[in-house]
Amino acid sequence: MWYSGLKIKTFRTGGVHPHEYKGLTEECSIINFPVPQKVIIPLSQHIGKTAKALVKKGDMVSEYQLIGQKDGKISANVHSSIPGKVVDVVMACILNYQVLSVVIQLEGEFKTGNLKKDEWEPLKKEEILKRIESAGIVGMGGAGFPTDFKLSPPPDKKIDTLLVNGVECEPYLTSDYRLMMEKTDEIVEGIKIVKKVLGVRTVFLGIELNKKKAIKKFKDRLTSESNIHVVPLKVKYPQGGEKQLIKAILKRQVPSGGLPFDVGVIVSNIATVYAVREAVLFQKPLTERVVTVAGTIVEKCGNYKIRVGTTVSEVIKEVGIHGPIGKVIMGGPMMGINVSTVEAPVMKGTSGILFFSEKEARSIDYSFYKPCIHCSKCLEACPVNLNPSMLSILGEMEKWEDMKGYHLQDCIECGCCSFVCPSRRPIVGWVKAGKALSA
Amino acid sequence: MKIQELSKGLFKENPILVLMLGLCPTLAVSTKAIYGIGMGAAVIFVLTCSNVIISLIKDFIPDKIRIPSYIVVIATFVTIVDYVMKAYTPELHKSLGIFIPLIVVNCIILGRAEAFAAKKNVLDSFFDGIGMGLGFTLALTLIAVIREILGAGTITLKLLGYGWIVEIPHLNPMIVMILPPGAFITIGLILGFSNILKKR
Amino acid sequence: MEHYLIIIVSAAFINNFVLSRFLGLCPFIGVSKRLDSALGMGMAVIFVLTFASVITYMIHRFLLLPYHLEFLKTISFILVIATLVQFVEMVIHKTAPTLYESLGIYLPLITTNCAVLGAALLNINENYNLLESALNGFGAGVGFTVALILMASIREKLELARVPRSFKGAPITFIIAGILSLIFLCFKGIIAE
Amino acid sequence: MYRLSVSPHIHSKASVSRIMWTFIVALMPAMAASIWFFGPRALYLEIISVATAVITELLTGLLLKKRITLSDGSAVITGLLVAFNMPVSVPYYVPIVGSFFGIAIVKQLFGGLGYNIFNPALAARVFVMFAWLPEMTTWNAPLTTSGFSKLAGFNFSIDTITTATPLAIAKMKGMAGLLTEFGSKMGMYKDLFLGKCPGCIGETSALALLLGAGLLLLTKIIRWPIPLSYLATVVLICLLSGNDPIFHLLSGGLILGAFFMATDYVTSPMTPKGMILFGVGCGLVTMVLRLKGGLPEGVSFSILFMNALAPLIDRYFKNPVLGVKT
Repeated sequence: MWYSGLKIKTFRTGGVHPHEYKGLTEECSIINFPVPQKVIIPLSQHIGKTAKALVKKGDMVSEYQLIGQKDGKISANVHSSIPGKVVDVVMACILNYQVLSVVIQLEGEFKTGNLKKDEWEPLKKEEILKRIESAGIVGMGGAGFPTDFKLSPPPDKKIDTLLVNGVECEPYLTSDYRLMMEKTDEIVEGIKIVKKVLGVRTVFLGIELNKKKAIKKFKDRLTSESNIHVVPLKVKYPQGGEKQLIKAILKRQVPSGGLPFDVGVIVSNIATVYAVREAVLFQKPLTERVVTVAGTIVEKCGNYKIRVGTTVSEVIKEVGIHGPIGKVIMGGPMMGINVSTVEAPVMKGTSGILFFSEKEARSIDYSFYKPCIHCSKCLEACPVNLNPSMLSILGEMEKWEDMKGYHLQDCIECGCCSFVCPSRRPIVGWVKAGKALSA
Repeated sequence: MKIQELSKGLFKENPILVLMLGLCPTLAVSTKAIYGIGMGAAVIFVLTCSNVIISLIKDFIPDKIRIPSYIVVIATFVTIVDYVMKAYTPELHKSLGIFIPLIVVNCIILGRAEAFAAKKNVLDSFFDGIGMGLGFTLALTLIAVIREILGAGTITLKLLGYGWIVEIPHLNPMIVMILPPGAFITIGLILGFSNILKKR
Repeated sequence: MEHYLIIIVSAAFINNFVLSRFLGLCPFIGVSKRLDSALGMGMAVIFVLTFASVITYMIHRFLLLPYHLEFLKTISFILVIATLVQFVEMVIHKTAPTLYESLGIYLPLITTNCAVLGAALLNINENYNLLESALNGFGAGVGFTVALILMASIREKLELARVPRSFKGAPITFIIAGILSLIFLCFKGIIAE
Repeated sequence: MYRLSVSPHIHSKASVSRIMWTFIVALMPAMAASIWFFGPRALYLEIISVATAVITELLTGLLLKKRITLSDGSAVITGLLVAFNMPVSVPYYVPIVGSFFGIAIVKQLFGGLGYNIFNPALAARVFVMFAWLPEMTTWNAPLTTSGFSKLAGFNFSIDTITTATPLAIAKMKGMAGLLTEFGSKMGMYKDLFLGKCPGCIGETSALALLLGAGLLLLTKIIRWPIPLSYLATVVLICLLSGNDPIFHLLSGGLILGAFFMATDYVTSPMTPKGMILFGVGCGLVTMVLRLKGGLPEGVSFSILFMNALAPLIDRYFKNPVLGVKT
């Protein structure tokens, strides 16, 4: 085969193969989503402290205007995605918890127009980091780690490798894939920028084999680049998890409680790399992203470039839904969070919005779980080699403290255990509760 | 008042079913109804006598050697029972084996001495001894009867040639019931069911 | 040699003290809730059982028998065991404080453990000599410990099970003991000859 | 408001009832073999046993106010396995008492499906074994004609000639005794493989059992470690002690035990290492009992014994969590 020269890699421990459902949106080119009438922009779309609000009710804002100021080292700037009037600054229910958010009503005109393009080669490392910081870039794979912080690891950690995460292992999602297909050159440029910041020699771009076109495209594009390698990966969930990806490509094991830089690696998502390029070249803040909108009941499935803050109700209006909605999931079906209201907004880390029908939603009902039959399927599926069975039993008995003895904190909440559980036990739910209650 | 001391041992504070004391002999000798009665009689004797003696001498014993003195008193009566049974009911004595001398460490006896006889007067202690002993005998015999019926298909109430052996017709006995597993499972179930009754 | 091995194996497994002789049930039920305390109790019992077997044998052989004082058997044995336990406690306390910390709380409980007196009496009944008595005592202790550890590990697992409320604790423990006893019953055939 | 639940929002097709009913399907060849070799009475025993198990599960479930979980089929499996572990001539009350003991005491009192410490079918078998030893060790020779032909006529009669199981013959008379019984070594292997020998109704036909085991392994309902280490240990001990490994593999309840009972999820360890240790332990105890024990058969005892050790094994043989230094 054409990729026969490349060694196909994967991680060894655990993992599952859910049905992909990527066919729904795989061939849908990125479309610009219409400008929403109203946006709800949470001031915390990242790990760390909530940004300080810079606007108050009644203020007029323009597009790209800073509305939330980074607060402390681990935090990120937040910008307005549309010009308009601040209707409110309130605690809003975002992904089922309360976050301070700025509500903006569309008003006035887009003045920004075409942004001026800089050359990045002459820029110093510090200047690049400053631009990333002020653009409020965070990890766009879901976790939302502030990128400027991630790209400046402590000096005692020697970084030798950059991994670019093009795995997109969650079913349904194709937003990264479309980005890779349509913005190949831009992504390569972004990789080079990040590479310069980190001062690393080697870069690996991991892509799963269900995206053969993307692998080929990057392989052809990178023939001239000697230090950036495409690594085809066997399809297996959760390969997009940082630790699994490092294990798959480099065979290095991130220690428990550690971060990738403990083994000399920085992992960055495709969408993040793309956003970094835009931030550095155009000084453009992160106010929009590509989102896969899919589901069997969605009329116009596709990949949309949506402004941060656009609510689910606007999305529903645009794509069209037939039949009653059972579940709305922000993110992928394995780790995504389902929301209870149409007021939930798209955020920097939202890679997909999935609409499940009433029937699909009812088919996974964790309220009717059965006792654990100790079949050990979850032990086989766990990519961290935990004992999810014990965690679930302790969780069921509400023995949160005892869960720590079973390495609760090492759980990445990938959901493989619940996915394979014949008793349909909500193991991830108990783990999340355990993490919250045993601390 | 006295009736209370007597009757509480039978049901409310039954040493086996409620207090869960004296389980070793209960399990070991409950293979025939008569063994239950014989063991019960021995325990009633030792318990009553030691209760009475201890309540009589309680004021003369220094606190430090309390427990050893109680043990000496109990062991004396146990030795008496041991030799008496050996002389008059040698068969029964042989069947009960080391569980006669082991009455010394039966928690019921020391337990009652410490918890009751050391605090109350002679008459109360006497009735307490009899009541507790009877309760022990009753529960033990109940378990023995169940095990014997299921495990041997008989009820043996025969000693020194007197009494009867009742045979249950048309029953293929389950030998396992008179073996150790039967003892454990029977008492487990009985304790469970007595818990259910208690909660009613 | 084989004879001595058979005594140990027999006391430990074939005629397991707890599961087929019904000796030492109180601590078996009481101390089998947690595995680490079961281990501590087991070690303490092995220790005391072996020593008590030796000492009671000597008392019986060199004191009671020559002076025809057999009727003092029960009373002297129980006093000796009580003293021994006290003594052992003191010695361990002085010489091995760490061991004392792990075994300490279990030692006083052993006096009323009928396995100890039971083993002493059985040694006399079986006409064992000194070495045989010691081995029988040791084997009995090992058997007690094995049963206790099995029970503790099972009960720890059962902590997380939905046992009916009335059967929690002692009742279900006895039923487990019954099934364990069924298993030990099938070892009976091995050294039957 | 939309439905709220924790992630993941999709699920594999696995379910408890799917596993259990596949397991029952895997037991069907052995059930057919039992009727073929021992006649309609075998079927009758199986029906009685399953019915008792199901009714007991229902009644105890109601008494204990549990969610009734009959549809998951685990009671049917227990009932079938209890019947499989009995000679064809046992009185009808034996499977009734056995199934009742297995379901009511060994399963439901411990909390029901998923909480039992011991395999209910095995505990039931050992219990009735010690309850009615003579009845449980009386063996009838298999029918000379197919048992299916008798099925139509509701002919429950059994061959009245009692005989000894191959393992008992081997124990009493050695290989010479076996050769006079079966004629030749190949003939013996063939009869044992097909199941044409006296024994418990469900355990004799290695062929039928292996068909079912194949299904379970293919559908990944059972895993290799336990059966493989179990059988390998038996073979190894046979070789070391100068016994015929093929004979020991095919006789007694070894195949039934190794594939269908030792692999019981709830009562076996959960990690691969633990499973291998469990299998080795089963093999060791089985062979000790077969070669040294008072009874000729040791499979049920050995698995039950290892059931008791499983919590201990689980405690000390955990999977190494990635990234955690030990």
